[in-house]
Amino acid sequence: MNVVRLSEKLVAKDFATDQEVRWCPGCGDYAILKVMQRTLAEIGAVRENTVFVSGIGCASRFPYYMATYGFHTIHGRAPAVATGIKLARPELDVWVVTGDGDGLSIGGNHLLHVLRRNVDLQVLLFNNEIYGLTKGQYSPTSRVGTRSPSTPTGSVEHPVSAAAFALGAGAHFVARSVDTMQKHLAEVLKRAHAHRGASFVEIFQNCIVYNDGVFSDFTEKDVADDAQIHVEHGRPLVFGEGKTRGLRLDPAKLILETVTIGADGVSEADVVVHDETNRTLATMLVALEMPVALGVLYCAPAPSYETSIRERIDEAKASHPGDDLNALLRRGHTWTVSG
Amino acid sequence: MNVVRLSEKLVAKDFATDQEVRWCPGCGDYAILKVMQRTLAEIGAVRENTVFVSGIGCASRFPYYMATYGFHTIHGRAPAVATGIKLARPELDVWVVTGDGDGLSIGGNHLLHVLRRNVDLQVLLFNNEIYGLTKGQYSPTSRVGTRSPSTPTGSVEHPVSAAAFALGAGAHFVARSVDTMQKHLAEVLKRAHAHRGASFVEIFQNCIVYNDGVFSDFTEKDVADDAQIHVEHGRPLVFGEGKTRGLRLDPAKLILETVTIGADGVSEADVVVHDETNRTLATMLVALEMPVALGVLYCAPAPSYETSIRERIDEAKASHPGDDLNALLRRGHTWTVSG
Amino acid sequence: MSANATVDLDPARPARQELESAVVRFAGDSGDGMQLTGGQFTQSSAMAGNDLATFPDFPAEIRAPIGTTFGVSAFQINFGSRVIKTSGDSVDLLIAMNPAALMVEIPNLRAGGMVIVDSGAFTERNLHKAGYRTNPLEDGSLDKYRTIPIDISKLTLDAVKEFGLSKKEALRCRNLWTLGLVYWMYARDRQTTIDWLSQKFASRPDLAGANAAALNAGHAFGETVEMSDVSAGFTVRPADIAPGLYRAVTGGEALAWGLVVGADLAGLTVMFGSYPITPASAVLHTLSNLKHYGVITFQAEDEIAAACAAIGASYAGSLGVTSSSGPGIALKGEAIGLAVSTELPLVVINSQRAGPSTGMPTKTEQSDLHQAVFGRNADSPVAVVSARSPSDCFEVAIEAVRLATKYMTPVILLTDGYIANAAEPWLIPDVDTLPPMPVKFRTDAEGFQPFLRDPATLARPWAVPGTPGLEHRIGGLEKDYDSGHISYDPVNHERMTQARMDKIAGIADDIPRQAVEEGGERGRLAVVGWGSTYGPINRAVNRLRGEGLDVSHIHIRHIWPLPRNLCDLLGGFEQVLVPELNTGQLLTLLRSECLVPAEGLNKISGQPFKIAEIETAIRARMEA
Amino acid sequence: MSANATVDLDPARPARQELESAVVRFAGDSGDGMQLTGGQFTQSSAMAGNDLATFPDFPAEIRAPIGTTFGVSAFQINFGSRVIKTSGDSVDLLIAMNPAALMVEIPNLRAGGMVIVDSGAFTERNLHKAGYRTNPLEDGSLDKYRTIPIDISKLTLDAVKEFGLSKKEALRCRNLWTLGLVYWMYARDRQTTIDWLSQKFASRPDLAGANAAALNAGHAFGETVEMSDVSAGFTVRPADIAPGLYRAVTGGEALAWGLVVGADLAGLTVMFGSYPITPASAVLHTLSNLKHYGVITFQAEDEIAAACAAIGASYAGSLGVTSSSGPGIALKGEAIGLAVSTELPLVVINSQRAGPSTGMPTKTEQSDLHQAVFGRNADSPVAVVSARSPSDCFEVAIEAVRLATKYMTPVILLTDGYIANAAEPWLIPDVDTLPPMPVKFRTDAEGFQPFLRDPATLARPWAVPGTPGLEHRIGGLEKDYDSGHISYDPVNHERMTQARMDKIAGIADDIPRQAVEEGGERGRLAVVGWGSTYGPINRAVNRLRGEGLDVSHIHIRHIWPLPRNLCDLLGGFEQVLVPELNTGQLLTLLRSECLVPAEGLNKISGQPFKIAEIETAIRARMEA
Ligand SMILES: Cc1ncc(C[n+]2csc(CCOP(=O)(O)OP(=O)(O)O)c2C)c(N)n1
Ligand SMILES: Cc1ncc(C[n+]2csc(CCOP(=O)(O)OP(=O)(O)O)c2C)c(N)n1
Ligand code: SF4
Ligand code: SF4
Ligand SMILES: [Mg+2]
Ligand SMILES: [Mg+2]
Repeated sequence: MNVVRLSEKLVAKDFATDQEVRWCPGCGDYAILKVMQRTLAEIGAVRENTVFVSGIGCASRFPYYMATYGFHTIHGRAPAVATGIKLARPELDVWVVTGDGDGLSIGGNHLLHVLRRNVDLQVLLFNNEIYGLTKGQYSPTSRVGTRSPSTPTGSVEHPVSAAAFALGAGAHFVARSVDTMQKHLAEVLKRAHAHRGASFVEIFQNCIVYNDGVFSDFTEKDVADDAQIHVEHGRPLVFGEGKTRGLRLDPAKLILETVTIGADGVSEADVVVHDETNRTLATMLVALEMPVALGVLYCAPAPSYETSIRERIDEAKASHPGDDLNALLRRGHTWTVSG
Repeated sequence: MNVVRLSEKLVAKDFATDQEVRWCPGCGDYAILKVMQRTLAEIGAVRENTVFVSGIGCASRFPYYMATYGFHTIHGRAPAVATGIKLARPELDVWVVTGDGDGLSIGGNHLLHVLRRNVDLQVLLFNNEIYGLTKGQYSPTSRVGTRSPSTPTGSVEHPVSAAAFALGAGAHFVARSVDTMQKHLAEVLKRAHAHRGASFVEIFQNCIVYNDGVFSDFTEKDVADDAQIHVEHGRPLVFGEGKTRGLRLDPAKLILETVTIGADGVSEADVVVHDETNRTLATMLVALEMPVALGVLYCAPAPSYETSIRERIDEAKASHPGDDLNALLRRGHTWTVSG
Repeated sequence: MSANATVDLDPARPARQELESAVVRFAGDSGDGMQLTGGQFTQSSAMAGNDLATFPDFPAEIRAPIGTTFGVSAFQINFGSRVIKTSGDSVDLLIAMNPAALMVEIPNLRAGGMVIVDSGAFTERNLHKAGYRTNPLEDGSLDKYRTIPIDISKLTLDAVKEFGLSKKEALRCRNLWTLGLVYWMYARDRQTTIDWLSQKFASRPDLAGANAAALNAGHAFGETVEMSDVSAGFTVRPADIAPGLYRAVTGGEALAWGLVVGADLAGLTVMFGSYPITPASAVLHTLSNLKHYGVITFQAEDEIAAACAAIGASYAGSLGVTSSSGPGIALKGEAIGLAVSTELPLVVINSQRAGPSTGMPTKTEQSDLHQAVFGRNADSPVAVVSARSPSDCFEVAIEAVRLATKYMTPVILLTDGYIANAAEPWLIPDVDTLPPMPVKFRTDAEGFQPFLRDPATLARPWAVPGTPGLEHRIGGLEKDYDSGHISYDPVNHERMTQARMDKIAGIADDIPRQAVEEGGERGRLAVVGWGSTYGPINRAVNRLRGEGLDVSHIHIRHIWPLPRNLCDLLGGFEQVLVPELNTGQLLTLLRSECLVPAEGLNKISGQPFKIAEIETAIRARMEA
Repeated sequence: MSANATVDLDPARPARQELESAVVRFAGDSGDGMQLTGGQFTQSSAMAGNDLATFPDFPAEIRAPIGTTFGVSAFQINFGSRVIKTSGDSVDLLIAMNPAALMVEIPNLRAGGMVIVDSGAFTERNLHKAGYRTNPLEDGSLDKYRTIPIDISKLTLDAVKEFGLSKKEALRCRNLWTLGLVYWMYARDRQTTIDWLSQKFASRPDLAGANAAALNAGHAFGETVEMSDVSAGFTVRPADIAPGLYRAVTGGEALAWGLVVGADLAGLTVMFGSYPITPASAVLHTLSNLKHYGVITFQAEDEIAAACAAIGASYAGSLGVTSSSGPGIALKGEAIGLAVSTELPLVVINSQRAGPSTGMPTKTEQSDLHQAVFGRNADSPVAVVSARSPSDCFEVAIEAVRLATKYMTPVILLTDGYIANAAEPWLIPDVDTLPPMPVKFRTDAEGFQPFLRDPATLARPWAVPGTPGLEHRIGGLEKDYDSGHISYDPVNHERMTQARMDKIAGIADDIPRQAVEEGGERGRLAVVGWGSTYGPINRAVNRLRGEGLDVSHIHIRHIWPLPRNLCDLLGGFEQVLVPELNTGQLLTLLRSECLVPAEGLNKISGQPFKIAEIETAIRARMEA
């Protein structure tokens, strides 16, 4: 624990613990940790009111390195534990850290329900498309053909898209970023934090040991410009060097097609303007294989679960003034036996 | 069991067992059972090769009434048991029957993965928006405000849409029908059966005891025409009396809007033609609140899981001709100790 | 009296016959309102000052087709002027509203017992549905009972005619007619029921009136149309019970209230995470109505999430409670292990039902004791307590809260389907006189380490998020004894494992010594029970002691750890008999802990013990 | 010899010293290739005809930062000319490739033992990372050991210079240099390793060459630069072991192969449903490579799905197998109950690890016995078997298949992290000589009822979908004994519960009588073990019997039901001592089943027993 309390504004390192970080050297998790510590400082987070909850996996070691409250729970169940925390203490700021195995394999159901219920949490899914901690088996997000100790001749399963799943589950906030994109990731985390309700953030994270370079086709510097589109609400969906490429709706096929502005009579007006409140648009962005859509793909706030529950409780209290426990036991039919 | 075997073509009642059906009188499950028995006869199903697998719930009693093989498993796990059956015996025709609680509450994760993996099963989710068997608690599909023994002042949770969830999970076949629409349901079941891979069918089913009439706003005879749209691949999305109403794409809002053909300059050409292979269209259809889209909303076949697995096994066998078990134990480094 | 007995109009009315106790069972179709009827009769018996115990017996199906045997719903009440501890071995008076009810329930009627049937419901069709080939009212098959066929259907229709109801609605008043008759038989007051009717049917005065009319008509029938078998009816005097304010309470209610009161005594609010399952849902339903006490109920997506949310809530400083039945508890095992490892308070309620697997959800059993004590991976000790009766659930719930919060541990509370649904009169305690047991959250950062233990209880401090300066991380990996950091150190693991064991074992010093319920502290035979077998064991021992047999009854509330003196106590008996509704689970504990050659008396039929079954077993051992 | 011992060039080379056995432990950074090195040394020892046992000791982290204590990876081998049953209590020769390895491993070295360190790795920075304040090679702290510092780094760089590798790559050959030296010390042949290198680095001949050169250089160093402590090195003669074809096998492999062979003997194919978890994944990985034997491996979304898929596969006529470790087995409890209720064959493998909860995943423990025997809701008996050593896993897996298919029941097979990863030489059986145990599926519709039992085994028929005329429905609700239909009948439930119990209890007649491993059938003390404690118990008893103590070793394979004669056997001893790597779980069974005052010897440190620990405990009891 951290007995030293600072009166001045906290800085990134105030959110670091004295525990030695035990990820593999070069693991993408380090970069995410750094951004998180800085982001908390920047948003003025209060250490004692901040809780990190995780399941099991390399990613789920995250809480040990944050000088806040932390709960490293069991595999797949962090959303459920976090829901309990939030119901008990809505004023706490709760972050859930999970992996593609933790969150989408064993924990898929809890993820579904926490998103559907819209519990006010930030759920960060570190997607490295592999089970890191158990030494490299393929995961539900692994691409077809992934060779791993449990699929020596290559996996055959269709992977799940984390963001498509979240949208299908009824999530009200869906965003994506990349471990190494420090600025972008920080912005996404801030938006997730600002959103009241369940915020789902998929972070593409490189597992240097078991799945090195699996995202390099869109994360490597030399391809990033053309392989990524950074969406922003109200701005046209453009990308590429000089932002000369864009996404246009093909109304017949109902897909977003890539066009070059200025070529073939395409003008900027043809390019779709990002509307983060539009679920269909988000669905199409998520379905894009190239470029990969990053940023806040969807954000359509709705009442959060714990708020609604608290309202019910307050209403009930208001409508039963002065009820004490003796009244509870005496409600309904009673009779007296005289001595 | 059924010792009598018929040499002629089986009829609906050949698929009925001698067990007394124990749903509440008037329950929608009876209607579905009737359609299923008839449909199996019509598609020429072979009793011994047909297996019904279910979880727990009123709906999950289904297998007891089908004169085929049947497995009434545990709550939420039918998809997993069915996956094992299919892996062991791909030639069996396996139907999974589940409820909104069984399939989307406790069993949501298995549903996700069975759909994603595309195991060749027909998954029928009887959605009555309530927990029937446990006497009427609200379920994950219950609308906000549902009063039930566990939500006496009304539920606050956002319901999940079964079909949207299935699409988000990566299902390759998603359809919808209604318990009382005997013909429509039969057609949908036949399509589901014909599809190789996981076929997901949501059947709106009336629970007369705990949630009576919850679907009547679109299932009652007098409103059905205007409140339902029956989609058919390659046909325009029209509905209403005389099919004078239709769905048009609003390319700005990316939604399907209801228009009246002939009014306001709308012609049939403006109406979207259903393309069941288009996932975005399916997503938009599922999102429609009124009219409710019924029929095969999405069907885009892909290799089924057990087929791919079997292929891998066959390949492995072909590439290791003549390997016997003694060879297995002797593979790698061995040495001889002489006496 | 023969099966053809009919009404006898002899005007020479003898005095009411006095009974020490009586067992009445109301049985009819699910739709016949038998549970309500039984409930009303219970209230009137309570008002009459009787001691009593009840047991509702629902069908497994939600709503079976009318007239079928599997749709029969029954309600049994045992009431008397003496202490009543069970709902009764066999029935003195059976009410059978239709042939199916007669078919299913007649085996429960004692030979010579009385059965009132609605002869109007004994139609061809109904007889056939119930599986009768011939009419039992006519074929002599009821000869060994005193059968009173009355055309209740017709008499009810006559009685409610003036209210202009449909025939279907009118026939729905049959239960009130019958209740009226039974009220007359036991000289009960009708007023409470009439008041209840006018409240229940406030918006349908015609129904209120019709039902009251039916009630009165049934009563009048008894009064005027004297039945030879009933003579002038019976009286059951008030029992000698402690004075005070009483209510009827089911186990489900008492448990829910005990949790709320226990939490309040601890200064906490309840966060109850659950997933519906028979017969545990009653607790969820009761608590869902207690939002005005700050109770949060969370109907989770499954049992695992329910347990995990409760753990999260405890971590955040609420009283986390989770509840289920056997199959659901099986799913919670891994999560309970997390609470063991992180040493967080957690109350886990198991309303046991017949298994294995889905089993017989509506039937009772005591077969989850092994699961409670042993059913987790690794050495993960928890405290286990059990409730013996509906009202006992209240006390046991408070005890569970006390142990969970004082020792920072999961506590498993075992109850069962019988207790959950059965009702008994309860002397309502004054909550203000219950001893407070306030929780002290850690707030002092000085010297704080999350797993440094209290030297007395071995409990770790409860440091709740939101407390400045105590930020720390916990989890399911092994922790260093001193710093609480992750540790793979072998010696430390041994020390922590031992500390977790010792903490639970130490609870034995903080619970009452095992007392003997009935009989001496040494002797020829100790009958050792736990949970819902309390009533039949106690009655059996009591009766046989009355006959002079040297037998004692010991009933265990704290299953784990066992009371310190238990093994010594058992050592003082020549024989130990352990009746259980399972194949011998407490037996395993007693034999392995005390090395006593205890023997089991096991019943695994989904039904509570009958007093006679236990008597027989005791006699057999006393004669041997 | 002092810590400052250095190489002694005295040319008067004495003869090699003969040893009966030796324990060598290779320790270094995770990236230093210690597991490979140990594996090669194991092979060469096996080739030299020694009996042996090994134990790899991985760090918990995937890849910890270089030079840290928590990143140390070790491999221990015990080899000898006598029978070897454990990987050795304490180490005779320790290889420490860096300061962290020395720091972590030195406690394992016996006083007077030898430690070879790469002095080139003892830089300021590395010393600091390992937590040394002063250099242990210089501060005298190693005085009680025979320390041999060699600048292996430099000598390796020299040896591989000609291959033009980067410095990083060149330094990666340090382990081979070291192996060469150790080969020289124990007079081992290098050829197999050289062959292996050229195969492994087929695509990088430079690496193959460099490694071989390092190996040879290390060997030459031993040969030429004579070390005073080693004199002329050691020899360990071949052990007197049964002739035949041998291989080294780990528990994980042997288990996987046993399943495939067992299924084959039963005429079935394996459908293995699992979800990765340490230390159980080895079985999944091994089986995933056996597709050409028709093995299907299904990596499910979680443990519940894995178990359920295995149940589905068994239902459909495959051998359903599921595998996990404690926390995962906890999740499977409800599904196992379904297999109990539907009476389907199912093999459940538990590779136990230290708990509770996540615990210490990479450390071994035997603490899931309670969970295996008792850890389900209701009375749901299953068979439980356990493996005592890596190669024993093969036989036990076949036994599990036999019981599961013959009795239509889940069988839980307990192994542990130690056995899963440890290797031992194995006399490879001839599969063709193993007794077949073919399954007969039911095909005859005449008289078929799905739960009508075989009178001898009480097993129900296995009627597989696809079989005409046998269409039927099964499930987790209680079934009628005769018809198999759903039944809520009380008497039937009691009968079915009893039948399920009797079926499992009856297995006791179909397993070998409990034998005594060492010592007499009666006597002063029986040491009763199960699972991986076999080696140390056996060695301890063996040694003390050598000293004339009246002690016997009994080792239990069949945990449930226990062998018929076990209680009688234990009754013949004055004292019973039960060593377990838990707080006393077999102990519960023995005490409750046999009412013997057995005592536990418990170690819960995540480490196997040392022989000496058991010896001490035995002596204490013999002296008392
Ligand atoms: C109940 C249970 N099952 C399995 C495991 C083993 N396990 C730990 S982490 C993990 C998967 C990790 O993958 P992911 O969530 O993608 O995290 P990463 O390590 O890749 O960050 C598994 C299978 C466990 N700890 N508990
Ligand atoms: C592990 C477990 N948890 C809970 C239950 C209790 N349970 C049985 S069915 C059911 C929900 C049924 O709802 P649904 O799936 O919608 O089916 P319906 O009865 O409405 O057809 C529940 C909670 C159970 N049998 N097993
Ligand atoms: S295994 Fe992969 S994800 Fe895990 S710490 Fe190492 S690099 Fe990171
Ligand atoms: S409770 Fe509802 S769903 Fe269940 S059988 Fe009755 S009507 Fe049907
Ligand atoms: Mg991962
Ligand atoms: Mg439902």
